[in-house]
Amino acid sequence: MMLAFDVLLAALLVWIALGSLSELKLFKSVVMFVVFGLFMALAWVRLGAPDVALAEAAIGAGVTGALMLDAVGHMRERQQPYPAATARQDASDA
Amino acid sequence: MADDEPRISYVERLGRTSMRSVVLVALWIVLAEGDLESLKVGALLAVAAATASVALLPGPLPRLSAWGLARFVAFFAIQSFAGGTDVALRALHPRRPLDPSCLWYDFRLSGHTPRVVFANTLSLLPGTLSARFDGDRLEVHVLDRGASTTRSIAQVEDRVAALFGIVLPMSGEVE
Amino acid sequence: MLEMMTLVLMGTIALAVYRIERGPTGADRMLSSMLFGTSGTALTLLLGEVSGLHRLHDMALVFALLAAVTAVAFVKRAWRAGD
Amino acid sequence: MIPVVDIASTALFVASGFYFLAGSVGLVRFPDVYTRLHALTKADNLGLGLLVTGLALRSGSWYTVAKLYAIWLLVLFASATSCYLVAHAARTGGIPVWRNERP
Repeated sequence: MMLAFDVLLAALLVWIALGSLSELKLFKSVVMFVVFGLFMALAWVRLGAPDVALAEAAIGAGVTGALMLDAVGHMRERQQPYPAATARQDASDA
Repeated sequence: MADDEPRISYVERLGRTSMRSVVLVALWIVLAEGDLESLKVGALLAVAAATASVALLPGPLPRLSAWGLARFVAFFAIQSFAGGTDVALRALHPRRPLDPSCLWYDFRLSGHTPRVVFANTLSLLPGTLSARFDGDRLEVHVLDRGASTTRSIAQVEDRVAALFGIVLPMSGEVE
Repeated sequence: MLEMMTLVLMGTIALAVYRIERGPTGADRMLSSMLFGTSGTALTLLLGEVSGLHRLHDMALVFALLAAVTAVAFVKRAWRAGD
Repeated sequence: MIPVVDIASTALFVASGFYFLAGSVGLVRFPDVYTRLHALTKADNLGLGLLVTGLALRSGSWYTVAKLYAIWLLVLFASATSCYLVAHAARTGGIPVWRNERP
């Protein structure tokens, strides 16, 4: 039974990795990357390395994912002015 | 936000720090699954975290009423069952019966923390999802317009108020 | 039984990956990655039970926290309507 | 293991699997962001709660039970908060609410 789980996990990992790399929309690519980190963590668990899994989940998926989302936001800000809705929200935050 | 907080004396600061340290040490014991050996590190970290928490949030934390908490937990358990079953049946139903819309709900609760708890609870209960705050109103996305929604939202608000030991005025605009 | 459950959870996650593929908006993608907060936590707890590793409970905590962190990063930074 | 506990935890696992599956089916079938958020928050959190209860029945120590429920509480809080954040972002970003056109 766990063999079926492992095969499914490996197949999904490959699918997500391809989805992350072969994507033109940056945002979607980043979300796929975060999901890939989570799956990689599960794979480390199955490989018997829970400490590596913890590090992968925290650093690989969490921190890197948040930094990449931030980077995507900055790149958009450079390219175009903010749309009205977001600008208003920022003004109320300040 | 930090400017609005009242200035507190050193005695109060010490009292609050030690209170929160005790709570955090208990949390550490739970997280370490009873491993008292690790408490050497844990106690130190708990005191550091409590100091940081008093520095960031010097005001008194809102008090919970024990009876309100017990009733709230029971209410929450039953209602989240109802909510999960409701949404699961709608998802699996072949015709996908949905009739969503948005409505504005006027807070009767006051205070920051009770309102946040109320909005978060609402998101976890059947058919409602808090979408945004606007002054004293909350926009709620409902899954089914036909259900008597305003009444059930008001009921949730009553329970949250009881949790904090607040007595609410009667709602004037129940449909 | 526990092994069956891990397979079911994998299936739910596969459905969420499909939702990320389809979109259509950024918010849809974000909420499917939120699903990994809950399903990932559940799956980690289950794997911990299957393999008898109680240390995995800590990893479940990390999953739960990180879902919130990415959601905040998304809302504060990367969000733009109609994407 | 006591058979009653075994049967009860198995029943809880089956129920939690049902809710997880239903939540994901909702995620795929529902028409817009808000309804999908409904499916996600309610069904998945209930599923996790049932799973945690099942695991708690099997675990031998009270500390583990407390830790499992602490994890569930954290997930509840995190998912309610991030659900609000996404709904707020979608609403202020102008994603329209899907309306049922059929009578």
